[in-house]
Amino acid sequence: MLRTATLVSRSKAVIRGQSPTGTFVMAVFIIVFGVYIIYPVILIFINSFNVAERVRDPFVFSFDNWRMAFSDASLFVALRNTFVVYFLYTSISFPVAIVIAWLLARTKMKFSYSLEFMFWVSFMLPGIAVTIGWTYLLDPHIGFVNQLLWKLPFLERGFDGGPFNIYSVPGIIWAHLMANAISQKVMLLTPAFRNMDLSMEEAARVSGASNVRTMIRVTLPVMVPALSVVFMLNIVRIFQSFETEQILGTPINFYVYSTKIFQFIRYFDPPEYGQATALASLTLIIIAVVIPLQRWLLNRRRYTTVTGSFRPGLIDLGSWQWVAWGSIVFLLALLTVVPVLVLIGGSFMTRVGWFNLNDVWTLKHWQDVLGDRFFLQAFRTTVILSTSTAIISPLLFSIVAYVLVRTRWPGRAILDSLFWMSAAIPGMLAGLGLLWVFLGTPGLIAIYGTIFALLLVVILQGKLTSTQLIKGAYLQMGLDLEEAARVAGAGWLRTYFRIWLPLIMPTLVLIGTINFVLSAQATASIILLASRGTTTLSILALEKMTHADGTLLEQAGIVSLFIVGMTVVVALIARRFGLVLGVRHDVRSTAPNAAPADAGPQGIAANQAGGLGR
Amino acid sequence: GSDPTPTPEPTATPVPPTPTPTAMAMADDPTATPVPEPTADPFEAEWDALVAAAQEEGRLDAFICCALGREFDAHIDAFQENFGIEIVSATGSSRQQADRVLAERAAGVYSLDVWTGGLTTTNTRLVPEGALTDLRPLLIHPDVLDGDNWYFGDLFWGDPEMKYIVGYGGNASNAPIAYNTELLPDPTVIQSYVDLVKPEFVGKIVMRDPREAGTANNHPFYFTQGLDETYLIPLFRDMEGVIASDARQAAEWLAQGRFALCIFSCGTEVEELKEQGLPVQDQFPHPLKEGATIGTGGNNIFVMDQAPHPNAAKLFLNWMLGPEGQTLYQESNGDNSLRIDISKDNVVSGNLPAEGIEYLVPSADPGHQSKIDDALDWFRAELPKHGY
Amino acid sequence: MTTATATTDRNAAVKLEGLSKTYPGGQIPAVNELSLNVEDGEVYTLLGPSGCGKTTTLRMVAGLEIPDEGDIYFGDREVVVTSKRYRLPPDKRDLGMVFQSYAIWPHMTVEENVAFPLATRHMRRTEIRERVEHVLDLVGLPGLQKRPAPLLSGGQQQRVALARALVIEPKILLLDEPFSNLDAKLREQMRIELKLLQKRLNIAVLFVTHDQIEALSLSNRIALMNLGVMQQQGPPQLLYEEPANEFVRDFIGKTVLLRGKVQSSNPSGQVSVAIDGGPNCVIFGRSYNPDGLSSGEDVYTAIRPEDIDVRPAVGNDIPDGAIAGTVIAALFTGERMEYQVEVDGQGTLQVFGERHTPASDGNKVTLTLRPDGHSVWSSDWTHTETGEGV
Amino acid sequence: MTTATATTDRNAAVKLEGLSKTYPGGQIPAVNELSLNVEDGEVYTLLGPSGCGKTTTLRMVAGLEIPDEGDIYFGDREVVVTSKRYRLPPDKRDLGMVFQSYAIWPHMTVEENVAFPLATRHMRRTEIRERVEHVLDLVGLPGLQKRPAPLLSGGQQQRVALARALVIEPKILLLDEPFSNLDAKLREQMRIELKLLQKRLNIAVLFVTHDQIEALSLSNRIALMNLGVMQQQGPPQLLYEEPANEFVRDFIGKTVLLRGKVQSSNPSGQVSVAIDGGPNCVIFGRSYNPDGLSSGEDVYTAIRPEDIDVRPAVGNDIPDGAIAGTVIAALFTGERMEYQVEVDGQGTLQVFGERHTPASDGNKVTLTLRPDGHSVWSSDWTHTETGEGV
Ligand SMILES: Nc1ncnc2c1ncn2[C@@H]1O[C@H](COP(=O)(O)OP(=O)(O)OP(=O)(O)O)[C@@H](O)[C@H]1O
Ligand SMILES: Nc1ncnc2c1ncn2[C@@H]1O[C@H](COP(=O)(O)OP(=O)(O)OP(=O)(O)O)[C@@H](O)[C@H]1O
Ligand SMILES: [Mg+2]
Ligand SMILES: [Mg+2]
Repeated sequence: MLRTATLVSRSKAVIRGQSPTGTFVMAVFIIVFGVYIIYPVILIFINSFNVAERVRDPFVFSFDNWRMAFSDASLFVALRNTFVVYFLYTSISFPVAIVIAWLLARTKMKFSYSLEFMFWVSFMLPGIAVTIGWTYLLDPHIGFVNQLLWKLPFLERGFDGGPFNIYSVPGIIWAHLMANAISQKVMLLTPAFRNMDLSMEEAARVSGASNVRTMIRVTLPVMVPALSVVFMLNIVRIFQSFETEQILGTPINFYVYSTKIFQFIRYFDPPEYGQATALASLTLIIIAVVIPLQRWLLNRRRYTTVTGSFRPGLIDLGSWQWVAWGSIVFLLALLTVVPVLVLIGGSFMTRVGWFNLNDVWTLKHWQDVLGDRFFLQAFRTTVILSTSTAIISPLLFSIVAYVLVRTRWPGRAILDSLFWMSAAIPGMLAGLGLLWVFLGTPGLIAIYGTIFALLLVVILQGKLTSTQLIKGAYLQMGLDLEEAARVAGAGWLRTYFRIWLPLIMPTLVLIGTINFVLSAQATASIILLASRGTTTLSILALEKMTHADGTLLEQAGIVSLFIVGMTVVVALIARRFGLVLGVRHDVRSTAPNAAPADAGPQGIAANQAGGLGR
Repeated sequence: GSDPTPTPEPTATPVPPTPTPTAMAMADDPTATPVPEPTADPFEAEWDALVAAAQEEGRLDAFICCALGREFDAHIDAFQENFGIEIVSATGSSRQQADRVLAERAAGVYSLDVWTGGLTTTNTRLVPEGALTDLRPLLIHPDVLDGDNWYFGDLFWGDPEMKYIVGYGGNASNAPIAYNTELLPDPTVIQSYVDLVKPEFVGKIVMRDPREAGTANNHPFYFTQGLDETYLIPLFRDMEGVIASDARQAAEWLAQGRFALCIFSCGTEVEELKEQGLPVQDQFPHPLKEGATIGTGGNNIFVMDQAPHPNAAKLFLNWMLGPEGQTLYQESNGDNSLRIDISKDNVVSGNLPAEGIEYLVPSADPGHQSKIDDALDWFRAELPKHGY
Repeated sequence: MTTATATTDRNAAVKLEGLSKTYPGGQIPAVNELSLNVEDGEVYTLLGPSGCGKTTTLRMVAGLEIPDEGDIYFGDREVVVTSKRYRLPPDKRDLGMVFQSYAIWPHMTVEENVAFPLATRHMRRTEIRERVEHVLDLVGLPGLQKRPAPLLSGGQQQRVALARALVIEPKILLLDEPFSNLDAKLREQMRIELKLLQKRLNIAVLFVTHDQIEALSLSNRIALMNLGVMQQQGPPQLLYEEPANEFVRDFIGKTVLLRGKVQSSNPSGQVSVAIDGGPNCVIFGRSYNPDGLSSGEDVYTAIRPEDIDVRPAVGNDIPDGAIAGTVIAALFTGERMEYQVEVDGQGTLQVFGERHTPASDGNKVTLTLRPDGHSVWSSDWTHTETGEGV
Repeated sequence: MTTATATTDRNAAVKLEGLSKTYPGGQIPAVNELSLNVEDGEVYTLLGPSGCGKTTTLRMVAGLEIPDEGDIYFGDREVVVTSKRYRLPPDKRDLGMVFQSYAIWPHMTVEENVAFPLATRHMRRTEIRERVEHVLDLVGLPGLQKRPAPLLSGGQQQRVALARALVIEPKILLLDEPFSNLDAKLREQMRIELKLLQKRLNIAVLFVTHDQIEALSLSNRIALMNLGVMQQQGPPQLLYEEPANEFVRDFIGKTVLLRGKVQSSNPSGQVSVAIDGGPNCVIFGRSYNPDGLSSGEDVYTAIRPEDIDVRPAVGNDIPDGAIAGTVIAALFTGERMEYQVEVDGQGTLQVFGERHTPASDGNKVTLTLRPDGHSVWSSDWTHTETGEGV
C-alpha cells in the first residue's frame, strides 16, 4: 500500500498518476532546477572543449584539454591513492558512525541528544582547523604527543621522529576521521535511526536475535534509505575534498585525484578550467552508477517504520551503556577539543601552536578582525543569508522530496537525476558556471550583484544533500498517516503542515542546520557573485587565508569562530523547537498538561463503570 | 565635465624589445615622454576639473590584490578625506577576479574601475582580452610623470606594449631563499645557487611547489643564468628536498629547525617569524654570484576599459602614484616603492636596493611572461621524474 | 456467481458501479466488478475471507485507491467516474473512516488525533475541545486526552481511531474492523453507540467485520465477497437461510452437511431427502440449484447446528426424524457445549448441546433434525475456490 | 479481590510471581501483583477489558518490559528475579510471540519474515525453506512467499506474524490477539492448528483474546484481569458458572440480572429467590458473597440468557417459574433471535429465542427461567471499578 498512492491535487479532475497539475508542477521544477543545476554544468563542459585563447574569441573546438588532462602519467597513481584513502577512512568511519548513531538514537543513553549535538558541533568546525591542530600534535618532529612519548623510557626518538607521523597515509586517514568523516555520518544517520519502530526490534529479540544481530539484520536493513544516501552523498564527492591531502600529502609527494584537479585551477594562471573539468568528469561515472543503484535499492523493498501502529521506545543496554557512553564521550573529546583549542587558543596566539615566540599571546588578531571595516557588514550579510537558507531550504526541498517520493507524477526520475548531476563538478568550477549563468540568463542578470543572487545560490547549494536526506525520511513514513489526514478532510497543504512537517521535523532541523553551516561557510559558490556590499564572513575568512602576506590562519580562525558560534546558537534554537516534534522515544514530559490526566483514575473509572454496568 | 576615456584598441605594433633587463634601460617611448613642464594654471584647471568630475561620480570600485589588499584602509580613508570620494574595494585572488571581470565584460557588465595586482594574470588575461585601458592619456599629474621621481628614471611599465600597467613596488631581493640561522650559522658559505646542491644540505631543503604559478616570478632567472642544468636538476635529483603545501608550513618548518633552507619564495612568512625572535632569515645578507633582482611583485596599477567611474579612476591613478599614495603604500607593509622622492624610513631594510649592486629586473623583459610559462612547463615536466 | 443486481437507484448514499482494482504486480483483481449501494441510514457490511478485497473496496470509496474500472457516486454527486477520468480527492469526500491499521498519528496526543478532522473544518477551539471530550467519553477513553497516542494499549488505540472517525459526525462512515481489538462488553457498547449515532444522523455505514454475530445483528444488508467477487448480497436472514451458493452456505454461520438421497422433488426446487444414518429420517428442504434435483440423486443437506437437537440415546431405538451417533469430543464454549459426533455413513459432525447436562466422550446420542427449512446441494463443497489472491 | 493463590509449583512452564509494572508517568500500575503459572501443554488465557494490562503481562514474560516487582521462571530456569536484579535477555528466552500490532518487518518478504527466527538459530537453508513453506501452508498463505510483507491485507499480515511465532515450534508461545483480524472460518481453522501443534509439542501457550467463545473453548485455564489486577483464574467453566465477583460475572458471557427477594437461604450460600414480575417464579441459586444473604433481602439473580426460554404468551396466564414481558426489539443474529423484552419490575432484558418462529416488536412473551444453577448477588454492579489505567 506504500507506493500506490497518488498525490491528489486540489483541482477536481485527476488523471491516474498524471494529473495536469502534476505535469505542470513537474515541468516547472524540471525547468527551474534544470536551468539552475544543469545549465552551468553544461556551460562548464562545453567550455572544456573550447581552446580559444581569449574569452571573447570565437569558439575553437578541440579535445586538447581532455587529451592533456588525461595524459598525465601520475594521474593513475593519484586515482589509486584517492580510492585507497577513501576506502580506508570510509571503512572505519562508516561502521563507527553507524554504531554511534544506533547508540544515540536507539538505546537508552544519558544525554543522548546533547551527545548528538556535539557531533553537529564537530561537523561545524572547519576541517582545516582540525588538520592543522593535529599536525601540532602528531608532527613527527615537534608534535606534542610525540614529545610526550619520548619522555617514556622505552621509546627512543627515531631519526625520522615519530612514533606518530601525521604526514603519512595513516595520518591522512586520521585527519579525515577527526574532521568530518565520522561526525557528518553520525549527524546524518541519527535522525533516521530515531524513526525506528521499537516493536520491530522487539520482534527480532523475541525471535532469538541478540541486540547486535537485531541491529544488523533488522535495524540497519530497514535504514537502507538513510545509509545508502549517506554513502552515496560521500562517494559522489570523492573527487572534491582536497584540503587534508593538500596539507598532509604534499610533503610526502602523496597526491590524490582531487589535488590534481585543484592544481589545475590553483597552480595555473590562467587556470586550466578545461582540464580540471575533464578530470572532474570522472564523477559522472560515479553518478551514473549511483542514480540507478539508489533507485534499485529504494524500490526493491519497503522501509516504512513510522506507521499508525508505531511503537516508540529505546533499547536498554544495561551496563554496556556506560562503556558505550564513555567511548562516545572520548571520541567527542578527540573530535572537538583539538579544533576548538586551535580556534580559540589560536585566536589569542601570535601564531597558533607556537609557544617560543617573543609575543606568544596577543589580542591583535581579534582587533584586526573586529576592526575590519567589512566585518560588521559581512556579519550581517551572513546572518541574512544563512538564516534565510536555514528556513527556506528545508521547506523547499521537503516539497521537492515529497514530489519525488510520494507522487507518481511524470519526470520524477529526471528531476532526481538532475539533483545528482549537480555533484558532477567541484565547487570552484560550479561557482564559475553559476557566474556565467547569472550573467547569461535574462531574469537572473537583474539580481546579479545583489544579495538576492547570493541568497539564491546559498539556498540551492544544499540541494543534493537536502533532497536525498528528506527522501529517506519520507520513505520511513507510512502512507497511512497521510491517508488518514486526507480522509479526515485535510487538503494537501494541511496534511503537509500538520502531518509530514512535524514528523520529519528532526530531519528538517538537521537540514536547516546543515544549510545554515553551508551557507555560512560558502566560498567557492559565491565568491564570484559577492561584491563588497555583500561580502560574507566566509569570504572574509578566505581572504585572510589567502593573504599574500602569509596565511592569517588565526584571523581566519576567528571568523570561523563567529560562524561556528552563530551556527551553534541557531542549531540549539532549532533543536529546541524542532525536536519537540517528530516521533519521540522517551516519555514526553506532559507536566504542564498533566493536570486533567491526573484527575483521571477515579473519574474515568466511574465513567466507564457506568457505561459497562448497564 | 566628464571626459570619457576612449577605448584603446590594442595596438598590433610589436613593441621593440628592451635590449637588457637591467635598470635604467627603460624604453624611452617618445609618446611617454613627459610633457614639458606645463604652466601651473592649465594643469591646475585640468586637475580641478578632474576632481570635480570624479566627485560627481562619487565612487570608485577597486580591486586590490595581494599584500596591499588587506592593508588598504589608509588609502581609502585618505582618498575619501582628500576628495570626498568613496572607494569600494575588494580583495582576493586575481585569478578569480579575472574570471569574474571577463565574464562580466562578455555579458556587457562593467563594474570595476581600477585594479592593483600582479603581472601574470594581467598580462596573460586582462591585456589580451582588451580589458584594460591605455594609461598614458590618463597620467596627467606632473609629479607622476616626472621621471626623476622614479627609481628607474621613468615610470615602470609592466606590459610589453608599455601602456596598460604601471608598476610601483620595488622590493630588492638577493635571492628568494630563506634559511635557519642555527642550522646555517654562516650564510656566506653560500655564494652561488650551485652551493645549495651540496651533500651537507641533503634532506635540509624545504621548498614551495615551483609548479605553482604564484611562485613563478623568479623562474626565468634560473634559465637566463644557466642554472637549470647546474642547480635545478641536481636539486630535485639529489637533495631529497620536501615540498611544503604552502608558505606557512614551509616557513614554520624552517623555524622549527627541520630544514636549513627554504627555496622558491618563502619570504613574507619567514619575515614574521623572524620578527618573533625565531632563528630565521628571509634573505641572505649578500647577493649571490648570479645576481640580485628587483621586482614589482603584486604592486602594479591599471585601469579597466569602460570603467564605470572613469574620472574617479583617473584621479585615483594619479593620486596613487603620487607621493601620498606611495608613502601610504610603503607604510602599509614595509614594501619599497619605486618612487624615490619620498622618505624610505618605513621600508623594511631588506627590501631596499643596496648601494652599489646592479639589480636585475626580470619583469622588465617583454618576453618575461612567456619565459615564465616555459619555466613552469619545464618544472612540470621535470619534477615528476624525481618523484615529486 | 454474483446474484446482486446493480440497481440504478441514483439516490443511494453510496453507490459503487462495476468497480475493479488490480494491484500492480497482482495476478488476479483484488476487487472485481463490484456493484453495490448503501442507503442513508443503512449499515451495509462487507464480509468475506481474509484477503478478499474488503479493505480495497473501502479504500476506493475513501479515494485512497484508484479503481481501474467503475464509478462511485455519493447520492447525486459524482465521486469517481472512470470514463471521464474524474476523481474527487479524499478530503472532499467528507466521510469518516476507521483504518484497519488504525493509522493513528504517532506524533500527536490522543486529543490532537481526535481533534484533527475538526480542525480541518475550521471549528472554534472551545467547540473542538467539547466535541473531543464528548466523543472520547463515548468510546470510553475519558481523561486520556493528553497521552501521546502511541503510548496506549491496542484496544485504546483502536478506540482513538474510532473516535476520530465519529467526531465529525459524517454522512458516510467507513469502518474497517473497528472493534477487532475490543473486548466483548466494550464491543457491544460501541455497537450500540454506533447504532444510536447512525439513527440520529441517518448515516450510511459501510462496515467490514469478521465477527459474524456482529455482521448479522448490526447490518441492514450484507455483501459476501470472495477473491474480489461479490457472492451474494441481501439482508442477513437471506444470506443465512437462502445461501446463493456453496461458498455463502459454508461461510456464514455453521453448517452441518448430511449425506442423503432425494426421495421426491418439485421443479421449484423443493425436495425431500432421506438422510443416511437413520432408519426413517426424511427431511424437507430446497435446492437453490437452477437445474433442480431428481429423485434418487445423492445430495447433501445443509443443516444449521442449532436445528439439530442432541439428546442422550434411550435404548437402541432411533426415533423417526433422527439419526444416531457417538460423541467423540465434547467442548465447553460458555453458554453451550460443542460436540463432535460420529454418525454412521456421515463421518464426524459438529453439533451443539445445552451446557447443564453435558454428554461425555463415548456417549451415544440421538440427533433429531428439524424437519424442514434446509438447503439441499448436489456437492459438498464450494465451487468458487476460496483462497488467497496471489 | 484476587482469588488466585500463587502456587509454588516450581515446574510450571511459565511462572509469574507477584509481577507489578507501572509505566513511567502512569498513576496506577498497568499490572499489579500478578501471579500465575502456565503448565506444559496448557493454554492459559488472559482476558479482560481493553487496557487492563494483558499486553504488558505478555511483554514482561517476553522480556520486553522490566517488571518493577516480581519474578518469572520458566520451569526451573530463573528468568527474572527482581531481588537479584537478574534478567534473561529476550533472545535467550526461546519463545514465540505474536504481537498485537504484528510487528512485521517491512523490508522483508513474507518468506524472510518467517525465516528470520530460524536463521537466528543457524538452521540450514534447505531446511529453513521447507519449514517456512510448511508453516505458510498451515496459516493459509501458500504461494505468497515472495510478496513484500507490507503489501498484504490486514489478516494476511496477522497470519505472517503467527507463522513467524510458530515456525520455531517454541516451548512457550505468547499470543496477543493473534486471530483478531481473521474471519470466523479461518479463525477456527487456526485454532485447530494451534491446538494440534500444542498437543504435539506439549507447548505452554499464554493467550490473549477478546473472543470469549475462543477463550472458553480453547483454554485450559483463564485469568480475568481488570485494571492490572487478577480477578479470578481457573478453568473456563468455573469462571462461567461460579464467578468470583460481579466483575467476573458481568464480563464473561452474557448475563440477565433479575430483581427478586430472597425467600430462604442457607449459610453455604444456597438461596431461593422470588423473581419480580412473575406471580410464582421462584428459582434457586447460590450466593458467592461470603457474608451470605438473609431472607427478604432484595437481590439480583444472574441468569444466562440461554437459561431463559422465550415463547409467545398464551392467553394472559403466566405459568409458574416464568415471568411475562413484551418484545420491544427483535434482532436476527444468525442462528438465533435476540430480543429486548420489557418486563414489569425488571426493566428491559436481553434474551434469545430460536430463529424459525420469531416474535415481532410488541408481541407478548413468557420467559421461563431455568429453575436452578444461578448466581445471586446483593448488588447489580461491579465493586471493583473498571476503567482505564491512566
Ligand atoms: N508505553 C506506555 N506508556 C504508558 N502507558 C502505557 C504504555 N503502554 C500501555 N500503557 C497503558 O497501560 C495500560 C495497560 O496496557 P496494555 O497494553 O497492557 O493493555 P491491554 O490489556 O493489552 O489492552 P488492549 O486489549 O487494549 O490491547 C493501559 O492503560 C495503557 O494505556
Ligand atoms: N498494496 C498492495 N499490493 C499488492 N497487493 C495487495 C496490496 N494490498 C492488498 N493486496 C492484496 O489484495 C488482496 C485484497 O486485499 P484487501 O486488503 O482488500 O483484503 P481484505 O479483504 O481487507 O483482507 P483482510 O480481512 O485480511 O484485511 C489481498 O490478496 C492482498 O494480498
Ligand atoms: Mg482488510
Ligand atoms: Mg493489548
